[in-house]
Amino acid sequence: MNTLINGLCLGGIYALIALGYTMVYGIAKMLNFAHGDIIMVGAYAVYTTLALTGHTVPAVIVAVIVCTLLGVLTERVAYRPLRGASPLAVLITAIGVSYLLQSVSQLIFGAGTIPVSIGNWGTLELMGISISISSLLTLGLCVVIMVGLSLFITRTKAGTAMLAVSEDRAAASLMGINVNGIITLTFAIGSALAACASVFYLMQIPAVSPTLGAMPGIKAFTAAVIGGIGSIPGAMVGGILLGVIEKVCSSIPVLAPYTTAIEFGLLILILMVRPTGLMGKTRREKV
Amino acid sequence: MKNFTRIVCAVLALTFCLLCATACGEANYTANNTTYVIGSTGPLTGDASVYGVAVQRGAMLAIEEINNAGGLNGVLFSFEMVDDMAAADKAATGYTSLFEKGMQASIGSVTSGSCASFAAEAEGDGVLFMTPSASAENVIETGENAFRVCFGDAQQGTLAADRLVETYSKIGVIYDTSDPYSTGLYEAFEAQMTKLNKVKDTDYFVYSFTKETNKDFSTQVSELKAKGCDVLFLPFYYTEAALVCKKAAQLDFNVPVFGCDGLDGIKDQLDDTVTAQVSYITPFDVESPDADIKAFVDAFEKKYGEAPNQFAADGYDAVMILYEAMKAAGVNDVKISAADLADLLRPVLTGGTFKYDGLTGKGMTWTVEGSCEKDPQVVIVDRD
Amino acid sequence: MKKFKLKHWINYMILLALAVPFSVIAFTGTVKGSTSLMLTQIAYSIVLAVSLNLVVGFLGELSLGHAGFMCAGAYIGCFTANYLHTVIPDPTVVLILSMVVGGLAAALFGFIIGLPTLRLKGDYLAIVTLAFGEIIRTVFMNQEIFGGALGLTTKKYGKTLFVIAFVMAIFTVFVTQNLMKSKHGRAIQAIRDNEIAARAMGVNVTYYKLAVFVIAAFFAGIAGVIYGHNTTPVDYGFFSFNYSVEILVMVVLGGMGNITGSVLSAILLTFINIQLTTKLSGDLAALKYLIYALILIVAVIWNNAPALRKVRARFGLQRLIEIIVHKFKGHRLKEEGGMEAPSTADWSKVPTKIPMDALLSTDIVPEQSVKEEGDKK
Amino acid sequence: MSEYMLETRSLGISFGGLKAAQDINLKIKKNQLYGLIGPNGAGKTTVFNLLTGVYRPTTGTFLLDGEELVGKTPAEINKKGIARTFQNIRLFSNMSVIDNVLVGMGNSTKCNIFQSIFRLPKHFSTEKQMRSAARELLRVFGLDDERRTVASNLPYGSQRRLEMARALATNPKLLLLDEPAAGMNPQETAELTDTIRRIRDEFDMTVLLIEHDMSLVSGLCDELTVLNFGTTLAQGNTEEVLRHPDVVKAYLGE
Repeated sequence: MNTLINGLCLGGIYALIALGYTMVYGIAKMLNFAHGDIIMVGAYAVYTTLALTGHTVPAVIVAVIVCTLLGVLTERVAYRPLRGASPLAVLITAIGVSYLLQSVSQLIFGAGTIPVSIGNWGTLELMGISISISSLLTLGLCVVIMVGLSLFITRTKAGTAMLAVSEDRAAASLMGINVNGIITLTFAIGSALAACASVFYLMQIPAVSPTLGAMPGIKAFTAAVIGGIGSIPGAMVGGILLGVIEKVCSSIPVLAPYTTAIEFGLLILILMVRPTGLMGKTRREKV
Repeated sequence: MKNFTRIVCAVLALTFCLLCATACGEANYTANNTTYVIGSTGPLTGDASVYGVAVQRGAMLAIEEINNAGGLNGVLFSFEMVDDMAAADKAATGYTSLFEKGMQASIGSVTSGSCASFAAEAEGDGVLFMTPSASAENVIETGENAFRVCFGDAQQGTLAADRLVETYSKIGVIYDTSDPYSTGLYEAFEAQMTKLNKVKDTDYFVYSFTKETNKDFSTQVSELKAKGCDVLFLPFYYTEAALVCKKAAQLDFNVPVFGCDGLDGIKDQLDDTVTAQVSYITPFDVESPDADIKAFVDAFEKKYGEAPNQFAADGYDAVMILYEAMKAAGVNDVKISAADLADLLRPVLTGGTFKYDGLTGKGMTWTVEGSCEKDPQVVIVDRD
Repeated sequence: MKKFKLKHWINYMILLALAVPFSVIAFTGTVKGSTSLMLTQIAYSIVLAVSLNLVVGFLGELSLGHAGFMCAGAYIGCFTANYLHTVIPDPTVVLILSMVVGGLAAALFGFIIGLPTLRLKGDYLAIVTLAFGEIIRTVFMNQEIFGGALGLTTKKYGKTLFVIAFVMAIFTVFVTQNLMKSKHGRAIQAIRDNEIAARAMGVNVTYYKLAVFVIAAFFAGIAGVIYGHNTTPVDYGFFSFNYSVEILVMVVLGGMGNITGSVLSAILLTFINIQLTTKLSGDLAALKYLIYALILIVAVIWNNAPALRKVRARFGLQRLIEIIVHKFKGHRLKEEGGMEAPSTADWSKVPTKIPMDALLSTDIVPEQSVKEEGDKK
Repeated sequence: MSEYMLETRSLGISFGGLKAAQDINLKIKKNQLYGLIGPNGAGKTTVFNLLTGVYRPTTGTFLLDGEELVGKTPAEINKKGIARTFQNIRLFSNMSVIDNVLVGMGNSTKCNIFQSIFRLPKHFSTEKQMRSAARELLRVFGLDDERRTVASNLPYGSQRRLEMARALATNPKLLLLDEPAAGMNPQETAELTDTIRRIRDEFDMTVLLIEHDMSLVSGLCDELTVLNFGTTLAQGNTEEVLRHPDVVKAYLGE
């Protein structure tokens, strides 16, 4: 039961990150490999603001602003020139951006792990199991953000424009939708989600280092692919599934050393059965 | 096209000659030495950099002290350290560059994995090294010139088991299956627990993680809490251990935490949310009343502005041991080759008469295998 | 007698230029330990880069798990070598046998990983290769017989290892180059350029995709065995995703589908890497990854950005080489346009349609082309 | 030897509920130039995709020279003797013109991967043979001078011709041309008509083509099939079909 809650909590974080991957993929048709590193930058922003002000709220705000700007900036500088080029070229550039962010952070903050003191609100005893409040908070806020995002996409004008762009970019631009603007907006929202994820991440794991984003990034990427990249409910399901599996594996001593292998094995298995993930749409190339 | 081909050939030929010129090096790299050169590799970047930097600082302090006292028969010492990021292949590259810079004796590598690689290289050239902190058993097994200052993993793991069963009845253990240091400690611990007739899953409970899952310890901690453990044994490095402590505090699981020398440095990583008692095995006590240690701590704080940890003391000791051994062997040639120096030092170190009283233990002697025999000066450091 | 063609021989010339003088030194006198280490690293980097280029540059599938194949080769090959040392006294024979075993073991993994490539493409395939790479090294790390967390202790070959490593590098170039300049190579490149058309032209896509993965993995495995004889212990941490990216950087810098480029960039990057490792210390080491990152971003944008097509045609490396060659040939330079030669690093899908066609097409509207139109706006 | 080079028997496919093509019955004799026409979305390219194995038919079957080919992969069908061009040109755009043709020739020669890698004599003999055949073919299409140009740098008309040359390189019995005149001006179209005739005569080929340009179709084809909404509207002699009231209605509206 504890394991399940821990898994849900981690899964919630993965799902938030995976949402960023999946939105960008759905709309810009590219894998933003550097998404995990935006979380890392967010975490450093939280750390720096906390060190300067000592309060959590400005830290969160600064993190969201920094990440959003960074997301938009990378899109402008690195990805927009490649719009229309081979998707693999874009993927390789994204890997480059990921390395760039990591090495720049290392040059600024050093390679070491820096502890961050953020929120410990104790535990809640419930039916014999103790759950930390921050886990509950993480889980609750993740759900709220996801619901909010779904509403945004289905109920607002910008949201429907996003859907239109992801359906058919050419048609959308003919309908007078500013495609580049929508893509920038997507990057902004994805990066803001990453900033939220970085705050939740720090609540669970209170330390920052330049490689902080790499593993959660790859895991969330895996989650997004498992759920079917481009699908928002898919990202949520994938993230939570992966989080629970990771925690179940590490609670079983025999499987613990193979945790990563099992998660990736699951990914391969799902892709073999359903090449576009659990909830992905199949796209056929027209001949 | 012919012309073009010719030009390309000419350019290639030119590169030939240039490369040849740089590659021709005679084996005697120490011929130009004006000081005795001691070399080392260690992680100066990355997660283990605290240890590398500490060893570097301790060693530098020792060199300074030796040189201030006039060196060896008037010849000064110098110290070179290359960053290996705790990776085996970089340690090998680092070793060769040091060797070619005229390194005569070495304090090896800081971490176990790279020191194994370092040792394999050093063995080929007959370089003697005295590693301050590479505690894995295979490090000193490579050859007759490999020595170390610290206790081996086996010694520490066994000691931890003995200590813990004295006071606690249900021990929770977490270890890193992908790290040689951590698995070495755990295996020794497990062996000793078996010897003490303790049963896994009733007297002690074990969970593990890997390099890829070394951030979120919620499962391990909550499982151990559910099992009702009264102590946590964390045989790994302090960055991860700090995360375990914080997670335990978050889950209101404030049992004492016990670890080995890898926990040295944890103080800076903890904040006031952690109320549990944290203690670890270390042969070096900053607050010891011992005069030598006091002098070292003062000098270190003066120079670097912070208190030394065990690795700094190990690094200091390692250099000092080499110095004392060279003095005892009567070394008197600044251009002595590394292999010749090793042949002089080895009999001294293993001869039985050479004893060294250091910061990390009194009356150190070395076995032929290279492990250090010293009074088990074990200190349990409680966090303030 | 056929005309001597520089571009057929240039790769061998580069490799021999590097290997021969040092081999002479190594066998007659003493070669510096650092030189020998560096040459070995250069040689296996070449093997890795050229074999990855086979997958990425020629087949056009992004593989992020090349270090995983290397890992399989290193563990299995060196494990075999450790056993063989007790039976066969000659280390060279042991090395060669273990390279064969390691290569074949890696090729087997290549076959297994090649299977999903038949169903997956692009981004999905990239993530699967990444996942496979991670799985391989995790599984090997957890095996007690391979030394567990301590890594597999191996016997170092000695300072002349680089000679054999270079022989393998030459062999890799030989195989890759000959394969690509044959009907099989054309089929592989056809799959990259247009898989549907390739199928329609009777190309057995399944067979070639598997063949490419198997061959590339085989060489990565050999590189792994060389690595294992150069560095002990074989540590699973080395074969991480980061190393796969390092190899990818070599391929991207050298140019996709350009063997000479891969060879040269492998030499250059390995050299720089070693210099940086021994010269830079502390957090400046991050500069290395900063440089890698900039290479990746700049090289890819330069070669692929649709907006830069004209600039490329005018100032690109290919154009530069043409100018030089033409100068020597004494020919007048052809005017502008249509100057991008077949094996360029240009990898983009050059739109083959004029807009008219999209407007006139009458059946199902070709989705892709319309999108490309949209993108340009 | 069958009476018909290509025979389809109530061939059809549906995607979900949509019947993209149904009950298609083509009977094409050897050496015939046969046209397949119809308004947008009539299912013409779908028929090509069925015949080349891109889609698997849900109903019916088709025979090439009396041999049933349903269920085979595109590569296998190509080896059996059906080659095609594409409506939206699909050249191997980064490869040279001659390499494009050589890819097409690959499957008719026998030289395995090891013979190529280790440059055994077999490799050289097949390469030589393939190259001379490819040059021959390029000459027919007037592309020999441009054989080293990268395919994507060819002018549009040449790209269309290269697609045909590449398809012919696979040594087919039946050639499927998908809108060969799309995007061409009247003069180019006239040349194309000529080329297609020459293909039929010089290569002893049967040709099935999709086309919109009525002048091309009426000048070239002996027989036509008109599709509308996936079903056959009319079939038979070109002149009769073009005068068929349903066809006129489908094209010009009421």
